[in-house]
Amino acid sequence: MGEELIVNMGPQHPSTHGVLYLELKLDGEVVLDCVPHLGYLHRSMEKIAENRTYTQFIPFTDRLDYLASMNNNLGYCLAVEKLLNVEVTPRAQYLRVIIAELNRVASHLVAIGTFAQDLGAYATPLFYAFSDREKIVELFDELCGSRLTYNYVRIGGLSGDIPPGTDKVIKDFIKYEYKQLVEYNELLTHNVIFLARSKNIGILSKELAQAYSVSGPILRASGVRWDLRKDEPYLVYDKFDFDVCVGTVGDSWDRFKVRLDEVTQSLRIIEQAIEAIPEGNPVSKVNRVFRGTGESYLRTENPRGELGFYLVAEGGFNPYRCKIRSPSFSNLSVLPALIKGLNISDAVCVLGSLDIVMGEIDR
Amino acid sequence: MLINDTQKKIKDKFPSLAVEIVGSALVVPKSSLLEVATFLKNELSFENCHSVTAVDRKDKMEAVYHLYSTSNHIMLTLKVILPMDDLTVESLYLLWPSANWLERETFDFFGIKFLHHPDLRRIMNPDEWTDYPLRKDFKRDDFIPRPQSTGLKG
Amino acid sequence: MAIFLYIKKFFISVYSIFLGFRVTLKNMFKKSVTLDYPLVKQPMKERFRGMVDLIPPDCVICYQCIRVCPTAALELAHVTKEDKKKEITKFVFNAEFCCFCGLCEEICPTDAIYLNKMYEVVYFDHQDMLSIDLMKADKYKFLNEKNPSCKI
Amino acid sequence: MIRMFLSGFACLGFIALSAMFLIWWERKISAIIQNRMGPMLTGFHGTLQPIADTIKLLLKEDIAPAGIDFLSWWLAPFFVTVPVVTAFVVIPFSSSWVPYDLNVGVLYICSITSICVLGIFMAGWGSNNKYSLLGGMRSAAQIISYEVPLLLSVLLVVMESGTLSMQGIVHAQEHGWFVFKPHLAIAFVIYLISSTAEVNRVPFDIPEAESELVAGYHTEYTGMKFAMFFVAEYTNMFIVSATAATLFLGGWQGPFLPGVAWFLMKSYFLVFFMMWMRWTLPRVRMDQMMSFAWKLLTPIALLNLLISGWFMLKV
Repeated sequence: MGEELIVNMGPQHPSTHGVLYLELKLDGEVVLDCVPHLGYLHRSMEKIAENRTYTQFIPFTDRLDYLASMNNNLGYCLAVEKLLNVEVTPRAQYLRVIIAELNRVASHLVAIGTFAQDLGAYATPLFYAFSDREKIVELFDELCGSRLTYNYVRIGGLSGDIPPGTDKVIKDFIKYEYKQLVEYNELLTHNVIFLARSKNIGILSKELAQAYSVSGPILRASGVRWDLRKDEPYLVYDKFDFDVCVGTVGDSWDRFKVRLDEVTQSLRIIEQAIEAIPEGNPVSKVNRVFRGTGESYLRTENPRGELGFYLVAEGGFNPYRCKIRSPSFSNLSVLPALIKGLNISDAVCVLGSLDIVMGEIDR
Repeated sequence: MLINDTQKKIKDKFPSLAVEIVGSALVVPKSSLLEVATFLKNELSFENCHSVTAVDRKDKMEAVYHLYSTSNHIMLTLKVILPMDDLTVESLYLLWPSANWLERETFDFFGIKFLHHPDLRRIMNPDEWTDYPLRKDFKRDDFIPRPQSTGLKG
Repeated sequence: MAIFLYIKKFFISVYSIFLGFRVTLKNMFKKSVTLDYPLVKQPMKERFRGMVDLIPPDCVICYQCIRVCPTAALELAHVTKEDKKKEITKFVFNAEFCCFCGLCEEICPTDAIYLNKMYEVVYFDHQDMLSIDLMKADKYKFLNEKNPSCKI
Repeated sequence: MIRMFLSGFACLGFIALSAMFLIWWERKISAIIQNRMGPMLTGFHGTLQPIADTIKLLLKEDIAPAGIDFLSWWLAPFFVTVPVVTAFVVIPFSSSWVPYDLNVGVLYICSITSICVLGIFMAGWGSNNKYSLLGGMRSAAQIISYEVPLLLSVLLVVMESGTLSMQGIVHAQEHGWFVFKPHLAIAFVIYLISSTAEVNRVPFDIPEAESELVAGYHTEYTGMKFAMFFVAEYTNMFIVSATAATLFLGGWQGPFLPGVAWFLMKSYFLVFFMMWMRWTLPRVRMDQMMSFAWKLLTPIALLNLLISGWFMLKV
């Protein structure tokens, strides 16, 4: 009826989670078309990888999905280990599971907080989530000396053993977090405004999710029972008892709920892992030299989905080619299909529920 | 192994095709990529196109597809070898919508033209740029592969 | 019947909002989790990775740190004297390139190079960050004076 | 004449102080709800922070974006601020402290505060910014639809007290605040909800909707013009709370303490409630908010009016 309005949402916009630029075509407030423009955070990580040794690239993987650096480190190191057949001690494997799950909790907490923020719950859930995440970040600070870019996992192990007393800190945190989760449920999950805003908004059907190769909590929210930790266990995930959380409809609320449930499951995994850590030496020295030939593609279950590293080696100290298959990239590609015909407020809600990290999309 | 089964199935379906295994990947001739991919998707239930990328081997270009079958738990690496003077390959967008952005990305960085792609623009780099940065022969005056500090001897 | 369901839904909605208010009310009486930052500072952790620092006498000039640095933030040069003893002529740290990954600290065979606990790194002049002479003892004096709490 | 000037100055001083206090208070409340500390550095627990903010805003460059509709862009902050300030004319601070007790006080306050929407829409239109335009449009739709339940609930008070004068309404509550009567309690809740929407506060803050429209209608304003919007918002908050306190909570009436103290306590408690609401609830969507106004609040208010009117006639 009316004139079409083209709104440039981003690259600087409070709820585009970084530097995403969406070109929205609006009719009044209804989104008719959406064209995402990427590349504002592009650093050409893949080219960097070709010019660094295997070990030197680990700090760069921190900067991909900066909310889940441990998982990126882990994914990359596992891919290199698969490529070059490097052995890892059992203790290192257990510790890797613990840190990966802790970081998953931290990352999901940020996702929950920012999603609530996108729905207009001014900062309060965000701050609660961040103060919980802070405890994990402090713990990681203790482990590896950094709060965001951890650079903790090494090819063949970890950069250092956990300091004594860490297991008690983790146990305390788990107890605390279970209590906090009740609070999130009271504040958000069943709040009538929250439900009205996120229920049945941006429904991602099973078929669409698979066609767009969406992964992680978003895929599971669409009702696909698929979790790499369960279906193709890497590390020692097959030794733990946990559930794969799935949604029913695939709307924004389901995606939120799946994340919230996954926090519980991650805490369960950590609880089990911390009881079963074997003795041994998890440390892998930096001055080990790696070289080899071949190629490997390895996927790990990141908080945001399946992170894949495709490494090609041709005998040098550097990878010949390193392709990073980032989960958020595929997850974002479904956005235009999801928000067509929705209100601009709902578009923000859907974008928030996809939980993208631009560092990973632009690489 | 699993990849051999897949090869055998493809062989049975298309007896005239030269489908070979190189390393852990299945190499398909460029001309028949679309048929093979359709077969893989519809009959061998590879529902997921995980990543599309390319590897620059200096004398040739490899387009690499990672396909995944959720029901059979098989990861298949499909490769198409392209000569450097003819970097065109059929787009798989209609089979897997996820290939849309992934192919755009590959085009952006390697310059492989995907035929019949609905929207083949650069995705990360500026539209007006003409270089393809992930090629091995990429050269620019202001591009330093690795910043060199003086005194570096190794 | 529908009207009863509607009324029930209405009361559930009101209750859910009340629950939210209860959570925020509870949190009003909790202790603050943040610190009064510039006045109160948190001690840094044992393994914290701050600015790159060097103990010059311990350095054996093996060039390992230079080689492992992913961003080439370190610069080292030396001369060999007549008695085959090496002497550093230049050991410069570029804080702008550094990504604080701590690989140099890990690889150093004598623990000569390490990352200190300094985190409030502010320079008035950009040029000062580009070449910090690691051989000088008072290279971070300026920062220390500014932030007495993060003394090493 | 002199009395008018004096009361005018007193009101202006009060507005400035109150807005500053509210800005500080909002920060502090958000901080304690979120387990933070809030402003701590300027003055005791950051009490001087609003003054520092004001100085900062005064010193800022006044940027006029290209392609604006200059007149409406320039006038908009005044159209938002002036009605809010003039609304103070009929606010009874105590039995004698009222700038001018109009005999149509309630009508006056309801009509004058709804001029604000004009300013907001002018700001949205004049800014030559699509976000501002969307914010302005949303605001117009919102405020006009929430006016209806608001007025219907106020009407009940007028019916109960039989006067339109603010002082008269306070005097009518000598034997018990209106909020304790069941039909007026419903009216009070409706008034609170719709006045929250009137002043664009969460959960009805869709005209500014930070996460959607950046800052809505005041995206393009800087410096003192922005500060005027800010002051208007907080003063408006005080106005609706003061009106609610007068209409439903017995105004300045209360034992022991002087009237002003009671009045301010009641008003600021309502302001606190609004702030608490802001830091707890998510934002509703445009269409949900409209349907809430037209399909729930207005029918309830109408029914309430109808039934209690019937009772009043009968008794």
